[in-house]
Amino acid sequence: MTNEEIRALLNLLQSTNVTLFELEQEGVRIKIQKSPLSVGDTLRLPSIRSMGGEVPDSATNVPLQSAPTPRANTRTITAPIVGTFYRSPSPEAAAYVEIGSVVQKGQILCIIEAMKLMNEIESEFDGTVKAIFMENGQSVEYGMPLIEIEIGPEA
Amino acid sequence: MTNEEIRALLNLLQSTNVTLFELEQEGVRIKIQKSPLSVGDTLRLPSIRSMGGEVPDSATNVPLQSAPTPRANTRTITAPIVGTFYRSPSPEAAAYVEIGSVVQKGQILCIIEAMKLMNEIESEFDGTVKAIFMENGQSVEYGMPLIEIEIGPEA
Amino acid sequence: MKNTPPFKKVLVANRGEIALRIIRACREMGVRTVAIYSTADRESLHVRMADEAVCVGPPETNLSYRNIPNIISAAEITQAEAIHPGYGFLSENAHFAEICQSAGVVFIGPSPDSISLMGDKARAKSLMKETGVPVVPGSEGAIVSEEEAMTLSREIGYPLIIKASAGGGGRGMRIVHQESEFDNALHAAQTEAFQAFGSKEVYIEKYFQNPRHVEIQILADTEGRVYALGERDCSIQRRHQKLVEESPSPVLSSRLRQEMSDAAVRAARAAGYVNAGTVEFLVDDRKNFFFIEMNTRIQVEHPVTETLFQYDLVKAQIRIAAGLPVDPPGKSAGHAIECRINAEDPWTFAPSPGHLDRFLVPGGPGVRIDTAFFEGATIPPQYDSLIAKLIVNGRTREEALDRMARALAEFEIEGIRTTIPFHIALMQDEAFRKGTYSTGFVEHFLSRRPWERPS
Amino acid sequence: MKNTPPFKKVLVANRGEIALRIIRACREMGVRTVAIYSTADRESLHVRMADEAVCVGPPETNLSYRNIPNIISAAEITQAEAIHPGYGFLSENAHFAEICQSAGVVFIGPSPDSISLMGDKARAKSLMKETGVPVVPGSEGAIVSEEEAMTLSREIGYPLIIKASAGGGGRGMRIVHQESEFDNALHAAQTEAFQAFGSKEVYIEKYFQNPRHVEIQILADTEGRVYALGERDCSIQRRHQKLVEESPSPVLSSRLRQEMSDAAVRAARAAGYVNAGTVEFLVDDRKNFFFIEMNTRIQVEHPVTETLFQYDLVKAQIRIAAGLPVDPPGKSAGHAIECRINAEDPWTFAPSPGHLDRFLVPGGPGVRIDTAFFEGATIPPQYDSLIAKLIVNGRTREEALDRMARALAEFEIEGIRTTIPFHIALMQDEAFRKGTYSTGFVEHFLSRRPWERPS
Repeated sequence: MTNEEIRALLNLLQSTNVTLFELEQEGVRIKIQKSPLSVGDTLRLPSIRSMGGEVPDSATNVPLQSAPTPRANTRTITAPIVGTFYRSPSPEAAAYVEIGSVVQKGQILCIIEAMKLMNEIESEFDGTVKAIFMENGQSVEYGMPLIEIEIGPEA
Repeated sequence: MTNEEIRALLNLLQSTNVTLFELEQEGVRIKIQKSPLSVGDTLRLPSIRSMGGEVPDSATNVPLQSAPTPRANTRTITAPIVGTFYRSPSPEAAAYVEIGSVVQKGQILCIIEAMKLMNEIESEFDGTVKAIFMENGQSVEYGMPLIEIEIGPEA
Repeated sequence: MKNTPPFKKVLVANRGEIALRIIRACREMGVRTVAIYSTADRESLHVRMADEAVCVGPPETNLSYRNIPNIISAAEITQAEAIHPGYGFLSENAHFAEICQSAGVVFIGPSPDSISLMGDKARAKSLMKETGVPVVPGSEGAIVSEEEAMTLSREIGYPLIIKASAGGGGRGMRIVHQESEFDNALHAAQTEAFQAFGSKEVYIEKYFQNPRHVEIQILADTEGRVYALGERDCSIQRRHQKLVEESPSPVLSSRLRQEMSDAAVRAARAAGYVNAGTVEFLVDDRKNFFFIEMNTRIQVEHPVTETLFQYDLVKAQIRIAAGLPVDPPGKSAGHAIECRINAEDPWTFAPSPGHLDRFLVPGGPGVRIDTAFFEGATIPPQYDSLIAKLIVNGRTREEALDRMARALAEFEIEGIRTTIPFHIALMQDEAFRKGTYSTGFVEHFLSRRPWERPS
Repeated sequence: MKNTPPFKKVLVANRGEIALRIIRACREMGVRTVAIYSTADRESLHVRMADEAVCVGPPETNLSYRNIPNIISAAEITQAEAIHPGYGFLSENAHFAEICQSAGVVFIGPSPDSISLMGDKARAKSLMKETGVPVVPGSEGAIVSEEEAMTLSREIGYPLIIKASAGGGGRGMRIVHQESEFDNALHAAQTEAFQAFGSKEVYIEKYFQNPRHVEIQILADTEGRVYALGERDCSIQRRHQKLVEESPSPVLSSRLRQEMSDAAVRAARAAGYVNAGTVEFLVDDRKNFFFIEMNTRIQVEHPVTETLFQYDLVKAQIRIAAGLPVDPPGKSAGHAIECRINAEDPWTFAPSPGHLDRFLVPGGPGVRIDTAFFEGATIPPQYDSLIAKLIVNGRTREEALDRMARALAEFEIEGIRTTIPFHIALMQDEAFRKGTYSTGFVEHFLSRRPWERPS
């Protein structure tokens, strides 16, 4: 079964009230279970008091996690704690890493500030920085992807 | 099984009250479960006060409609009103029809008593009585199948 | 230790949320229930919740929910001792109440005579006058002569309204603001009435600029006890369809409440009324009140009163019908409000039946929901568009409005359009929150294009 | 016209129905909310309902819902001014309350000192004694000598219980019915205690045969107002897990209620207590009451009190934490009862997590539901089994029980086992309906094999 066929099947099921679908043929077995609830994106109910004018919008927008597609030879470093993401130890200092930087296991990649403490986030792999998902000063929640590392061939 | 076939199957199920469908044939196995309400049969919640001993069970059990499978050359006479079904004009009299009786359009098939009135139910077709779905004295609700008529070839 | 149920079995001659409401009352009293249903409602919750169910006809209401012979037969074959008609359908049909009587089935409601009396507006109005209950001032029947009309118009005072006796829909209708306009308006109305209805008969009545629609809930038992259970303010309506009801009314002083309650009790006593009923009044901007009519059934908005008084009105109806006395209601506390959630476009009010892909009801403190729908159900196009009643209470009006706004925002319905956005906008509206609205409010509110406001 | 919200934004450091409960209170007050969640709760209703949500860790509660640094950071990055801990998790953690303080975030609850004091049973007990609140008679700390023990046992009177100081789970525990048994029992308990815990220290306490567990709800603001909002009878428990709570308690006279309320207020004042709290008492069969402990948080069963008093306790908590005064509660009316619907086998109480194929909640008059679940949701196995609280009220206890039975029968849950059948059987049980139960009731009730009764 190709991804195309699966996609077509999913589209088909999307518009129905089917909650469980199982098909087995020619050595292929597929099982699809659907939640009646649309899932994934977090609903943001409108503030029912916005008329009152007393409640300003949140200064900090916690962005939703948009998980990058994992590739076989890449690893994603995710936030182990909640806090504020920084690319450098101080505003004046240079960033720990840039895209293309070659890093070693244990090397500091970035900082997450939490409860006034600067927590250094180390690379768990040898490799090359392929992507940085966060802006300097951005809030991060647990599990958010921070930095993508392409693992060296001998890693 | 192609997506086209699956689509046709889903459409078929969509309009029914089926909640679970499983098929296995020629090496293909498919299982489809549908959300959410099971439909068709009427739930009978237990009386939450039956402990009190004050409430006897209903003397009259209104049976659920078990619709007969329609065939091309048969027609079902259903109850046009709510009441009590009788096969004869009086307890002593013979039944209006029996299985095998040949009937003509307009001929009386049975009686439904409602509000002390005897309502004669006439055949809408010429043909032969193939089935009588009700017992004498049974309560009937609107739309319940009463008698099945096989239509004569020239009808 | 347990009370004997007032009846062994009751047939519920209705559908939707009110059928469920009655079934709930019966269950709590140990009374078995029989639901009736049309072929369109085979999968409805009222059918599932009842102990028994009888199909009484096809979807058309005159062949099913208004089909008197089939409903009486259904009671007979299931040996139901009484029939609760709910609201709408046969609930104010004196003929049906009579047939129940002659078939030996108790009709849970007032006597056929009371229904007839209150169904005849002219008779009801003149009874009220005799009883000393204020009625809307106007001519008794049609205008006979121009002179008589002029004299009467001075008595009533301006503004007044001229209406075609045979009329409706605004034709043959004229609002007159001063005497100098009266002659012309009368002739114009008569001409229009004749063109529209073939009769130039018209009558005149006092016209109210900004009236409030306030009704008093009554309970009367067979032993002569008559209680008033406060008021419901139903001024939030669109084309005479109530959308929101609340109690206490933001404009009633406790003295006015007492006067109106006394008038309603007097009205019920004069009519020899038994069972639950509602006396509807207009309240003008100078806090005068006038009898409009009496509804001889349970109302859609009865939960507002139930919540405030912690009093089950439907149980009381059933007890009264069984000849049992009712408890005094005691004191009410706090503030209650009901929003009618309709399957309608929130701004045009165009019907929007369909499949409920999602139906997540609000919960938590002070929230009551009366609905016969659920996720996966389909709203049939044949019946009325009310899909849920959302009732909240709070210690104050402000808390109740804030709670309603919260509950409305929680209520998730997908697959159809509903009036929830209308209600959310209303709960945030400064003018509504002030409580100074009248029956013209919704029109003004909609003209302010609330859908353009960011919410 | 609208009150200023007590806070601009509150972080809710909990999950499930209590998180939703707090979000509801905030919304009604115009306070924005931040939910926290573990990766197992991404699709939970509390996440959907909050204005913002922050993932604080993996499913394990010590890494997420009890993860103090991540929760404080979540408050910081969202600029939340206050944290509501709900119940369980960090709600009675004095250390957490202290960290909130030092991080400049308001902890919605009592002071760290109050939490510490009441968390230390010995200190709490001796404070109560000083304040003249009756405590369970017994030794102060461990028994020193056999002679002392014998003297004390005469003072306390029989039956009494000997418990291992380090103990738990029944080991090192002996119930003594008369003096002649005392010596042997003491030695046996000491030996068992030593074998089980490595310490032969034991203490003795009065033993109650058929106690009732009755608690008083307290509200205290920063301006020194302390109110008691009646009691909740929580005697229907199984292995110290409450299953049903009701108010008023069927066994409290109004005089006893007043005495217990006064004692609870005195206890709160002596402890310098601020915010909502609950003082738990044992009531013996001669209607003597004894302080057990004080819970320094909102309780699971708070809706019972909210319903009776029409009083929002969670809003009151938030107002108190903002330094605002609370309204006097006024009078309660009627009878309220709560059933905890757990995802458990109704008779063995074995957990039953899983997918909710169907979840149709009851409605209508006098019914309140607090749940964070819905049709299609999955109950994760990691967290507690409470899936819904069903609270009803009625004018009388009988009406409340009948209404509860009705609502339970309406509640349709498929895909998992729940405690609904247990509650239905309980509501029909003659002994329960009499109201003369004690904390041993459930064991007896289950021994009567209620599952074999046709319902």
